Amino acid sequence: MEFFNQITQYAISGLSTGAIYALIGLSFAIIFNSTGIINFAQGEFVMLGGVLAIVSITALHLPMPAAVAVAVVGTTAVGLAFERLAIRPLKNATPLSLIIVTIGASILIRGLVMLIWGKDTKALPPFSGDTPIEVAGATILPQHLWIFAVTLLVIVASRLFFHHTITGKAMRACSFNRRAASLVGIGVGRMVLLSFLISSALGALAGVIIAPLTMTAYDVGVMLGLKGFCAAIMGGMGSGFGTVLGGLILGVLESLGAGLISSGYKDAIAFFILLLILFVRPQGLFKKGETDRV
Amino acid sequence: MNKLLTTTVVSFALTCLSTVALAAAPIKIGGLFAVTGPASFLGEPERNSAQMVVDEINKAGGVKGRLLELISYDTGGDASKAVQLANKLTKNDHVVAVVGPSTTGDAMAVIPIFEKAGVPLVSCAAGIKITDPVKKWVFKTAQNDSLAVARIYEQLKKEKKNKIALLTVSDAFGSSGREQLKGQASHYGIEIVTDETYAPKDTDMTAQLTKIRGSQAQAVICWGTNPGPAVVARNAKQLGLTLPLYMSHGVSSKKFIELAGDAAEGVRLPSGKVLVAELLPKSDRQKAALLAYIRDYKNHFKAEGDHFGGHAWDAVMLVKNAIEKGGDTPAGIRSQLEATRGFAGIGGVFNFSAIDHAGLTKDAFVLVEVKNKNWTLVK
Amino acid sequence: MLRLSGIGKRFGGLTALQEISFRVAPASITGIIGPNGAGKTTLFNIATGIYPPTEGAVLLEGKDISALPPEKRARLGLVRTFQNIELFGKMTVLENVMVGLHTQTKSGIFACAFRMPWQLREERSIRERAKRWLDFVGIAELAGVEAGKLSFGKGRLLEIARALALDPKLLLMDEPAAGLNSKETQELAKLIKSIRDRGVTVALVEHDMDLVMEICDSLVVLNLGSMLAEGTPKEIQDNPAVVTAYLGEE
Amino acid sequence: MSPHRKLKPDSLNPDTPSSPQEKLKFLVFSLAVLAAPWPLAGGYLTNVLIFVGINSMLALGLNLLLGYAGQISLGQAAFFGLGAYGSGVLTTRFAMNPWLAMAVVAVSVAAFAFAVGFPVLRLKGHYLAMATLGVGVIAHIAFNETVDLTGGPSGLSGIPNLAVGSFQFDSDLKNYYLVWGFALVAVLLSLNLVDSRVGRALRAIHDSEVAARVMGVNARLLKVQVFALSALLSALAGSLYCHVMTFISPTSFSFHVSIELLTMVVIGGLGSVYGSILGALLLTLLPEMLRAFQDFDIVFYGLLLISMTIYLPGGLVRGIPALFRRLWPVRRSHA
Repeated sequence: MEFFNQITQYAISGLSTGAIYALIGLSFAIIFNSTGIINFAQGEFVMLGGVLAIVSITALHLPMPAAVAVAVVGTTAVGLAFERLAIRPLKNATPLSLIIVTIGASILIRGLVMLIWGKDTKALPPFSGDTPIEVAGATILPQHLWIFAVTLLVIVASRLFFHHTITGKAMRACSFNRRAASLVGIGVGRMVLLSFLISSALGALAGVIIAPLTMTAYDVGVMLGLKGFCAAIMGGMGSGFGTVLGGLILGVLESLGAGLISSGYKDAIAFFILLLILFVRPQGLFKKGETDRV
Repeated sequence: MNKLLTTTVVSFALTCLSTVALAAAPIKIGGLFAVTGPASFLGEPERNSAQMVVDEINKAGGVKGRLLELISYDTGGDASKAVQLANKLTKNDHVVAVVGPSTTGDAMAVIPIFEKAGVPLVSCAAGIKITDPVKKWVFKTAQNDSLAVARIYEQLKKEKKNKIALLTVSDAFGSSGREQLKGQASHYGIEIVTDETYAPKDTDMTAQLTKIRGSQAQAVICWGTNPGPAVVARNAKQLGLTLPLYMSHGVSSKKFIELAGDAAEGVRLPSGKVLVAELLPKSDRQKAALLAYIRDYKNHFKAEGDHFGGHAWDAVMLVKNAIEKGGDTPAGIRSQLEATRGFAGIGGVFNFSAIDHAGLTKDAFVLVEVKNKNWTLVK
Repeated sequence: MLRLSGIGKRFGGLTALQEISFRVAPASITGIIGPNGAGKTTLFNIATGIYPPTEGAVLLEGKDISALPPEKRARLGLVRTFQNIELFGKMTVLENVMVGLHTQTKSGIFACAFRMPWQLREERSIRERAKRWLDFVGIAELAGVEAGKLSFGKGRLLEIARALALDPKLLLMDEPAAGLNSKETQELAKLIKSIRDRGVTVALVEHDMDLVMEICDSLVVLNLGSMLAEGTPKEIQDNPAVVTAYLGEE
Repeated sequence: MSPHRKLKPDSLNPDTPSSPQEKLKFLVFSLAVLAAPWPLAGGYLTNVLIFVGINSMLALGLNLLLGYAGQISLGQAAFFGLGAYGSGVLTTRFAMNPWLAMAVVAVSVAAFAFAVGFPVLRLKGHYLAMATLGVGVIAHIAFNETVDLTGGPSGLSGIPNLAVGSFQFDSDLKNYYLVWGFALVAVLLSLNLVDSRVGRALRAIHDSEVAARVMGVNARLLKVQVFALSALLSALAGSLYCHVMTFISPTSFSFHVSIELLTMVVIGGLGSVYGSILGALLLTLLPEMLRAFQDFDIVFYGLLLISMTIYLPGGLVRGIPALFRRLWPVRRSHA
């Protein structure tokens, strides 16, 4: 019984961490899909969301909902500025130079946050208390429910947006074929801007809702971004369910690895399995194969 | 070619000038601190404290009428950078002694440089390897991890708890603690029933704690630095883990209580005395220094001084005392450092000798417990 | 020379090719024609091993090469050009042709890095031969230009020179006249014939019917992924099914 | 050798495998390297330049893979670390001769990369990035966790200096010539390689893998070979690093290092041997130059990365000449 309880706890812990990865993965995939950019600054958006929320509460004494709003709006503004000042000026950019620019931006954002708000780790109070909830012999915190709920909401919302609105469809068109999209009159530049807007807002949201659990500091973005990237890759860089599954799988693998095999090697185990998956399915878990056209 | 010649002439001229000017010049001390990077929680208070104490000394008229100058660099916790900067301090800045570095990794990397250059290094990092075996030019002010471990184990033995679980962070701080925890266990008749680790940037340790919950452990010892231990405390609360939770001196600052919130209640840890300076008896030899340090730090930085900063405070004071007694040459400072006896600093009462360059005993640590969001002494 | 036997290809649920079987006779020029979407390029991609057929086999000189990757087929003498010209744009024209001589040289990483004497000899020899091929197609004076800067017509010639450098037995050309003006097309016709006269078998996909009728020894007609007809240009011209297919398209 | 220059037919010298210009360039470069410590008079900059040399070898290895063959790797630090730990462990724990250890390690790391390369390099684009990143993360964790062998996060100390007979490489100046000796050989061999049958095939794969394969280039094998070669260079750099530092710890081989190497290559100039050196030089010296800004250095670093990518899209090696041309336009005779 105890062993069974342990396994459920591992699974539930894994799922809740995985949901965080999934959310970040989604924000990765949105930019990738409409621009082909792997945004290495994505983790920084997450960090910025958390830090801004905390600062709003501790320094500006705002109530929680207002703090969340400030965090999301502030981060989105940074995301838009980033697109305008760093991405747009790159003419004929190669995927590599885009990567370097986003690396530069991530260093810059991290540095600025460090200078303005210091290096200390900060904690955000949980949204609805921290009385543990028991689920099938395992315990989670109310904040985990928030994470699950927001992840679910984001999936539904992005599904609706990308499949049932003109703008969303236009963004998808850009991801399939940018030239064709621009030929039929879609403003590709505007779509890129929009994708940065959505993605940074989403990243900030993720940052805010995880901050009560994981706490935050200027340097947490790298690791979170990395895990989100993995989730997105696993899901085949789609902006939907695949990425979420990818994130959940990663989280559960880590948790089970830590609990059952070795906590020291848990990331290595997770990555090893991800590698095996990639070797068997080079296109990610949830994407159909494509063939080169010549 | 022409340019080369100019460079040579200019640098030669500069060298001459600086030699001439030396007589009136301040005494240069080097500082190597990990002000940025993952160890900034050490490096920042250390650099601040070092700068503060140098300023205070200068305000009070300097050392034997000469001012001190602190030339401090940020290693970022990166060993290669630390090596470059150690070279810069010894070869370009010609400092007479160096305080720092902050981390054991940086310290181990730069030790050969100071040994070769013949410049005393007073390390602020805790690793036992730094001064064991004794190296001619290397001293340290941070308490050995082994002393902190001994403090915890003594308490556990007193409470007859002999089965424990370890949860250590997989960085230099955690692995050094883990080594000590495992090494000393048998000496206290303690058995380690689970030995778990977590990565420095991990955000959830429920898996490890679940495993510990399922084991025979009677107490948990977590060895890490913020924010990991705060997450551990919160996760333990989430899981309803009722075992006594011990932490390391790596989190002995108010920050931990702030981060862990309610979950910090009841957590125990060994700490330098700076945390509980007010609570110490008047007879304590360190009390005066501790209160002065806390007061100065608050004045300078509007923040609470912690015992990491204390390591740098001790280091600078030790060097200053050595200069007062032995002059401003590296060799003179070294021999006076080695001769230091009974120096009551922040980290403890230092007694260096030819066979001991760490100079502290386990009295340097007190065991504290969090009660009502504040530190109390465990008797 | 080349035999395709019962080739079929499906992409997901879409059938691109089915039951394609024909032979290309040695030292001939075979034209493969058909309306857009007939599956001509797909057939070339299967013949050269860029993707595997769903069914059927590709035989070169009687040997089944269906399972071989493109590079192995190239070594056996099966080479192609591309519809949209796939040059190595950042390399010089001469270097492009020298890549074509890759299979005829052996130096490995170490021989190249250490500039072994035999590697230098090899290098000199292929440089000479590459220049001769440029000469053959008539762009020798562009040897040092970056290939990406060539005009479309010159690029086409370079691609042919590069393919010829492999010393192929069979050269597949995917729409060689596309994008060329009439004068260039005339020169191309001459060039293709001279290639055939050197003993190289040629198969080409082409839309320019004048060119096809002028140079091809035999023709294969595809429509909607199936074989429609096969025969000499004369026979094809008179074939009513072919006429309907083409007219139907318009 | 730089394939990116705007070329008039006459400027490439297609007639000689190694044009006299290239030889002269290498000679000047070597002399500059040999003479560099002299004006520095043994100051700490000599020490910094040692690390420039090590980084140059690493960047060069990555550039062969990324700039020439067009295959991204976010896990180069793994091979660097394997080289360093291989040499460190063999010489401290098993008292092996350092030179022998270096050779053994270089060959084993290359063999390891060769084996790993087959499945990994089948992947493309961001999947390849992810897989190589995974290799890097796993290696980094292994360095941390195999405490008995590597000393774990506290590091491995007491690694001997290299020596030839009784001549110890125990000073900055000696190490400078040691490291740059290796680096120069690596540069020369790389220059040879990229202008050869193999180099052309690599560049061909970069431009169009399909066309290269149709030309008979065994792209899959060649990619794995160059992956192994870049691992070999990284491992050698790692061995040198551990003997120069005499102390190593896992932080020197983390994900950040892989990213920094990528930055060096792109900022220096993709597909250019000298570009790798320039990138290594700039990004190793940059923190030194930015030290004056204290805590602001990280902000400037980020800003520089962004603006250099925007304004010097071809990297330093192409950007600097272009800048000169723009500042001092020379009347050029157009053919």
